[in-house]
Amino acid sequence: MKKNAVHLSSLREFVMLIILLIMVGILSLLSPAFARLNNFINIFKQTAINGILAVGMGCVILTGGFDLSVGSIVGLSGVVAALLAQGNTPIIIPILSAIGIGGVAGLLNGTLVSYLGIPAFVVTLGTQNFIRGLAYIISGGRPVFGVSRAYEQIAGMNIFGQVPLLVVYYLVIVAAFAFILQKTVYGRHIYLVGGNAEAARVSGINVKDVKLSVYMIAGLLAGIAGMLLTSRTVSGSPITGSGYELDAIAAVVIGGFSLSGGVGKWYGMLIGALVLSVLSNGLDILGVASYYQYLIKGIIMVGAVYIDVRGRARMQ
Amino acid sequence: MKKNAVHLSSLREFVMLIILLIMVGILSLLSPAFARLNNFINIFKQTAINGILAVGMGCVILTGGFDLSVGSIVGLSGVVAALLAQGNTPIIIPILSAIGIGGVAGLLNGTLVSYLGIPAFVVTLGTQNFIRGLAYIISGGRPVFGVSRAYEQIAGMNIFGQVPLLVVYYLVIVAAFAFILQKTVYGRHIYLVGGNAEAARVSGINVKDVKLSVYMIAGLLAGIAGMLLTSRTVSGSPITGSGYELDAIAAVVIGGFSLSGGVGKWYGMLIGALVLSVLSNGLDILGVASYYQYLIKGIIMVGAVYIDVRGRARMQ
Amino acid sequence: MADYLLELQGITKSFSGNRVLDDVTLRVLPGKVHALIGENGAGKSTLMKILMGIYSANAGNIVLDGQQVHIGGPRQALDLGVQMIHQELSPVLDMTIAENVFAGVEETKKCLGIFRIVDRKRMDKEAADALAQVGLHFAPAKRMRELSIAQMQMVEIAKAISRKAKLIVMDEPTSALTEKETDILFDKIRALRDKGVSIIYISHKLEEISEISDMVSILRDGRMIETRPTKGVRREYLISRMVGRELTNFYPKREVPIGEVLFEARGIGWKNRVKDVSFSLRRGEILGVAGLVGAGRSETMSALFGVLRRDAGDVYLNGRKADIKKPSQAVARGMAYITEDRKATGLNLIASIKHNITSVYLRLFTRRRLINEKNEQNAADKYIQMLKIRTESREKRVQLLSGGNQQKVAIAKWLAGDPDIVIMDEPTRGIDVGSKYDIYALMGELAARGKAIIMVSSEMPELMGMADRIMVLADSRVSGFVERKDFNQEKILGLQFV
Amino acid sequence: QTETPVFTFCISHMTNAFTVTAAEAMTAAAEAAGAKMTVVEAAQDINKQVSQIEMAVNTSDVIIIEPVSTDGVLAAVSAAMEAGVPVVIFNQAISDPSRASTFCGVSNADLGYMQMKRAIEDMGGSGSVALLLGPLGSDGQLGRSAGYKRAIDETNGAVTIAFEETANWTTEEALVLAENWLQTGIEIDAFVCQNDGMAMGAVKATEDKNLKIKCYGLDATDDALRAVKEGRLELSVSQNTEAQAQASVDSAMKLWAGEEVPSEILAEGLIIDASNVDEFLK
Ligand SMILES: Nc1ncnc2c1ncn2[C@@H]1O[C@H](COP(=O)(O)OP(=O)(O)OP(=O)(O)O)[C@@H](O)[C@H]1O
Ligand SMILES: Nc1ncnc2c1ncn2[C@@H]1O[C@H](COP(=O)(O)OP(=O)(O)OP(=O)(O)O)[C@@H](O)[C@H]1O
Ligand SMILES: [Mg+2]
Ligand SMILES: [Mg+2]
Repeated sequence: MKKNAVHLSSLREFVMLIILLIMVGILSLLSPAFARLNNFINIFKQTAINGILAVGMGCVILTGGFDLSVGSIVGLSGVVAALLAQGNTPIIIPILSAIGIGGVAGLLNGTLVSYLGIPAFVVTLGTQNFIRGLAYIISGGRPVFGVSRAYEQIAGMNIFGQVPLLVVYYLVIVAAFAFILQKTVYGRHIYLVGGNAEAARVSGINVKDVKLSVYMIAGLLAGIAGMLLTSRTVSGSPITGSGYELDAIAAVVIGGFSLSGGVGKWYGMLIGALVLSVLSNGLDILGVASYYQYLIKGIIMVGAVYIDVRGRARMQ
Repeated sequence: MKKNAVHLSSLREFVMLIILLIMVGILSLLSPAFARLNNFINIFKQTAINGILAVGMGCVILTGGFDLSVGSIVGLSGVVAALLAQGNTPIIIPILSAIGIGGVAGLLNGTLVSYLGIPAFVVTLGTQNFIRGLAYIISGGRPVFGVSRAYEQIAGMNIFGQVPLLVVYYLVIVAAFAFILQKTVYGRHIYLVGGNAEAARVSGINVKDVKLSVYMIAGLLAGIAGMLLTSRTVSGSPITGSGYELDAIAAVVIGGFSLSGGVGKWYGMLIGALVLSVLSNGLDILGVASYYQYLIKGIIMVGAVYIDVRGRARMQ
Repeated sequence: MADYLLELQGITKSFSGNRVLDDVTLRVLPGKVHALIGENGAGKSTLMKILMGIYSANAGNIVLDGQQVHIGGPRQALDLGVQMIHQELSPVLDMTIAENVFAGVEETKKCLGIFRIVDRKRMDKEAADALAQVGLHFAPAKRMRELSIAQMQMVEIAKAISRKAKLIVMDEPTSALTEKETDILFDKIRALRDKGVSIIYISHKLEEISEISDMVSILRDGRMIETRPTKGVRREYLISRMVGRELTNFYPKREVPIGEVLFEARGIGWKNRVKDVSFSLRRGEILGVAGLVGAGRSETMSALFGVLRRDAGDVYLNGRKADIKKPSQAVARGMAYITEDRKATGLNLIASIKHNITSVYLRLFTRRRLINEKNEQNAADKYIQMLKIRTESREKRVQLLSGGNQQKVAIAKWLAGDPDIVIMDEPTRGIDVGSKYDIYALMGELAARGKAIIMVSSEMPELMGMADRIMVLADSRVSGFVERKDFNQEKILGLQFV
Repeated sequence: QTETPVFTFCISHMTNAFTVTAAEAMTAAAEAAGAKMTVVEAAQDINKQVSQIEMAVNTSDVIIIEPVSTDGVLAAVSAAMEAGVPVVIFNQAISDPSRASTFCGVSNADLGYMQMKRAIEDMGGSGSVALLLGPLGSDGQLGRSAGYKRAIDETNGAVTIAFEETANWTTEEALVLAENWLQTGIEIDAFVCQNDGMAMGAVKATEDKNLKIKCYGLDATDDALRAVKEGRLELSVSQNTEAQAQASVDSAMKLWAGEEVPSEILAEGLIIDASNVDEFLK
């Protein structure tokens, strides 16, 4: 009986995974090109950037926060990385700079939200503008090209023949955060803060620091995403990343996270991001006209989450 | 003593108004062109569309919801209005069609959120895509022009010599919602539902209907905004309105609304929207280079809300 | 007899396959106070929520005034003249008292002949009257957030009794009240009863049952055990029917040697709500804290623990000044604080019982710095058993537990770390007699192990039964201390009114 | 009138190489002509641009507009003209050119036609192309797509469109789309892209797959020209931004002085490929 309950309850958690698999199944039936191994690799490649952002966003949202600035951080760190990755500069310099920029931006967000008590929406909308402005100023508004071959390899290289490093980074990051969220005290504190910040504070958790830290994480991961995107597109553009924050939020929300905080599992971030890119990839491959892609995406997004919500409720 | 307390507390509510006035003061000192009467009229004209959306968004946010689809509704209703406002068609037809589209879209959002229990973020992101797709399909992806002169007059005309009708509509809408939110039972219920949905439910309030209705309101107002924008720009384009939802959210959040619902005053929506357009207008008039505008906007947005938050806390 | 006001017939209710009400029948006479008692999780609140249309029953009928009714939601119940004071308070914190009192039944007036607008003036006035009826003298425009739990409870009471009703359900209305407020409430109940209104009265305070009720029904494990007139029934009998065992000694006070001073507060102040509070606490001692609602007891505790930022005074641990400015420092120094408001500051309602229990001392459940699932489960199971938390699974969300069981989780999470100094603010709020006994026994055991306890309580018998010494607060100040040997109700009450 | 003329340049946005170059060229030309130039950008929002035009009526002698939407600005343009402030339309003609004082720009349809024409020639007159478009419904996209259609229609069906989709001017979206299309195995003989940024995305996707598919860009940005030089990009089409800007400022100066100006000054598009790229590489 008890065993059975556990069984059902874990199934319930995986409704969205099942929906994802059904989507993959249907698309495979509709198009043989979709079902090829290297297309699946493609999908993971295309998920990587948004997926990495979704991990950071997921942490922020778990605490009940919100980060609208990650797209701008991608832009700024990407531009700076591209500027520094010219010629023979050792690639560690652009890499660390991009990550550093992300970290500083995250620290700024975190401090404003956590220590000055300004609403996260306003803070990150403000820094979204601010950081985007910096990206324009530094790049002069133009894309930066001429990234070195070595730098291009960071995201471009494959290992084991077929597996792109980009995908490896992504999965490593997901694994790391699965571990952090599930196994560490810090990870648990993130959930507790999101569930009831005041209760967490009274329980001796340093709520301000936890809140600050998740913005740091989101910033750092956005810096990494910007750096990887620069490598992948062999260029850095100051407009890159605008709107990415919404994609990242969409991914985690589809993955079952609640915007009010405290609810969400690590695999939700992965599955949510994959749902979005499988949909895009599938519709592109099927050659669905772009206007209809909008319609279909809208319907499937709502439909999938509806089934998920219902499915969970049913199995209770 | 009591009088004094009321006095202070109402002052506290108006910190953002004071910030706005200070901004206006500084900009007037910096540029005589800013301080001209017709520039102030301009600012209101410029605020109208976002301001109308902010009113709808404000109602949704008061219930603890979120509406990402209003920008798309502006696009769709604008396109349809433009298509119907050709030649000698009586202008009532495009007007009602635009508003009707907004209402239907709002009803859809409201039903999905309220009766099917799908998270508002997902629903409205889905309908954002869906409705945008419809706008593309209906318009064939092209802007629609050839709008009749009569239709152009809807937003284009001035009354009392200088006052644009567009501004009049805006202020009438704000006034109507000030009345609804402050004076009617329904308005109270919006606050109660946002403040504590469970408490509202046990008090016998039909929470589902209240939630549904605010999406309707947001949709209807977005329809009106789309219709007015079409008149103002004498054309309807399927891309119009993308990103407007964020501006509307920004306006109400700057105006002191809490994204978790239940908190926010009608004048907050007005002041928040004005802060944003005064800033844009002022920086443009001063000729601040666009990249630096991003920086400045980011800083002022966060700074203003910080002062507001602090100021309120101080006066408690 | 067809002249019952209300008949709940054969009500059955399951939550995800777990049956919490099994063929329950309850009949309430008009103009009577009908008590409903039972252990935590017995199904009392659930039954009442079914009556209010908040849950729908799997089987059974509701008959009101001899007519079978369908109650699909709170609106219908309210329209039928059934009011309820909910156990889990549900105020809208950011709205005013008047707005809360009139939620859903706003008064309106005509405006410009066409619009119906809310009549704020009238509501403010009537709200003020309703508050005055229960002895509250707040401005109706005051925000709910600014009230203490007890005051909110009084507002809820004012709200329910100011409305037209033929039946009022009161689900543990006094759990956060002192005797003074309880007396006010009872006067109101009697007046209502005399006007022919029926009351269903749920409480774990059995003295109240005999004092106020005409009939009493006992619910155990979701089944109706017995309904009988209250007159002449012995408390011990009710307990044995409720709990299924005899309970004679309510306060298992253990005589333990009182040791050296462990904790000292000197001149604690916070705004004008806590003024110059000083006291010391010894190992093995249980210090009771008494006072009226709003006397500043809870705020004093919060200031000691660093939840509120003190603006005067220091605390000393083992004779040394301790730097406690925030709760994390207090926790690190072996202090624990079971807060008064479990929902706002005690529990993470959306998390499981297990995660709540391990939330404070998470490090104890780690192995090589990683959370150890097994350890967590063991701890959760241990406390579920020890405090008799009624649940199907340790993974159940705390939100879904009954009120008393939630309170037990709020206590368990602090016990899990074996703290030296335990501050308990209304620790037995909403807890049934049987479990109270267990908690008192636990306190005794802690004291015997040389721990020190501060127990804030509005229940005088509890304080007098368990404390070694009682500190009385009045108007934000310490008005006196009473030693156990001098305990006497009048004396303590007297100090409260200084 | 004041001593120095005051111009406002209302630009649709300042976020890609073309618009940035345009703004810079415009400012430089104005400075050389002794005029004060304020540049305001509308972040691709028509409502905002209309507001900016309304504002500029109060603050400037001549308004130069690079329209967000060729129809959406009409009412504002008329209002400015009625208020006695001349309007120069820059780069893209508005749908009723008679409402403004003059138009200095190019024809997007011609640029698109020119680009597609070369792609078709390179394919030997038949084959299938994949199109990466600007934001759907934007004027650049509509004009250039119209040019593509004209060139493709002329082949009487010998050239087909394998795929077309918007990449919103961005490299990364273009990269993803190109990857997905190449995945399908459907034959693609050329990627024709409405700007250079997207063309670079297509180049990257083909190179990643070790395919030799020709890619065509537009705007003649520095990096695209470098790619042309390296043989990775087939060509880019220059729309001669500096010349357009110069013509706009010249017209504005004349309008300010009350002189007559022609109703239209068109700049010619120019194909830059391996044969002439050295002349343009800085
Ligand atoms: N929504 C729900 N989902 C699942 N279980 C529930 C839900 N509501 C109540 N229960 C369970 O039903 C049982 C009865 O709860 P109820 O709140 O009626 O108890 P109670 O008699 O009021 O107890 P208390 O004295 O502690 O208030 C409890 O075991 C509780 O966990
Ligand atoms: N006279 C008052 N004026 C303003 N606020 C008051 C007043 N009395 C009480 N309060 C509010 O009530 C609370 C103080 O009560 P507190 O919880 O400290 O007292 P308590 O002795 O623990 O009583 P309770 O039984 O209500 O918990 C605070 O939230 C305070 O703001
Ligand atoms: Mg109960
Ligand atoms: Mg208290």
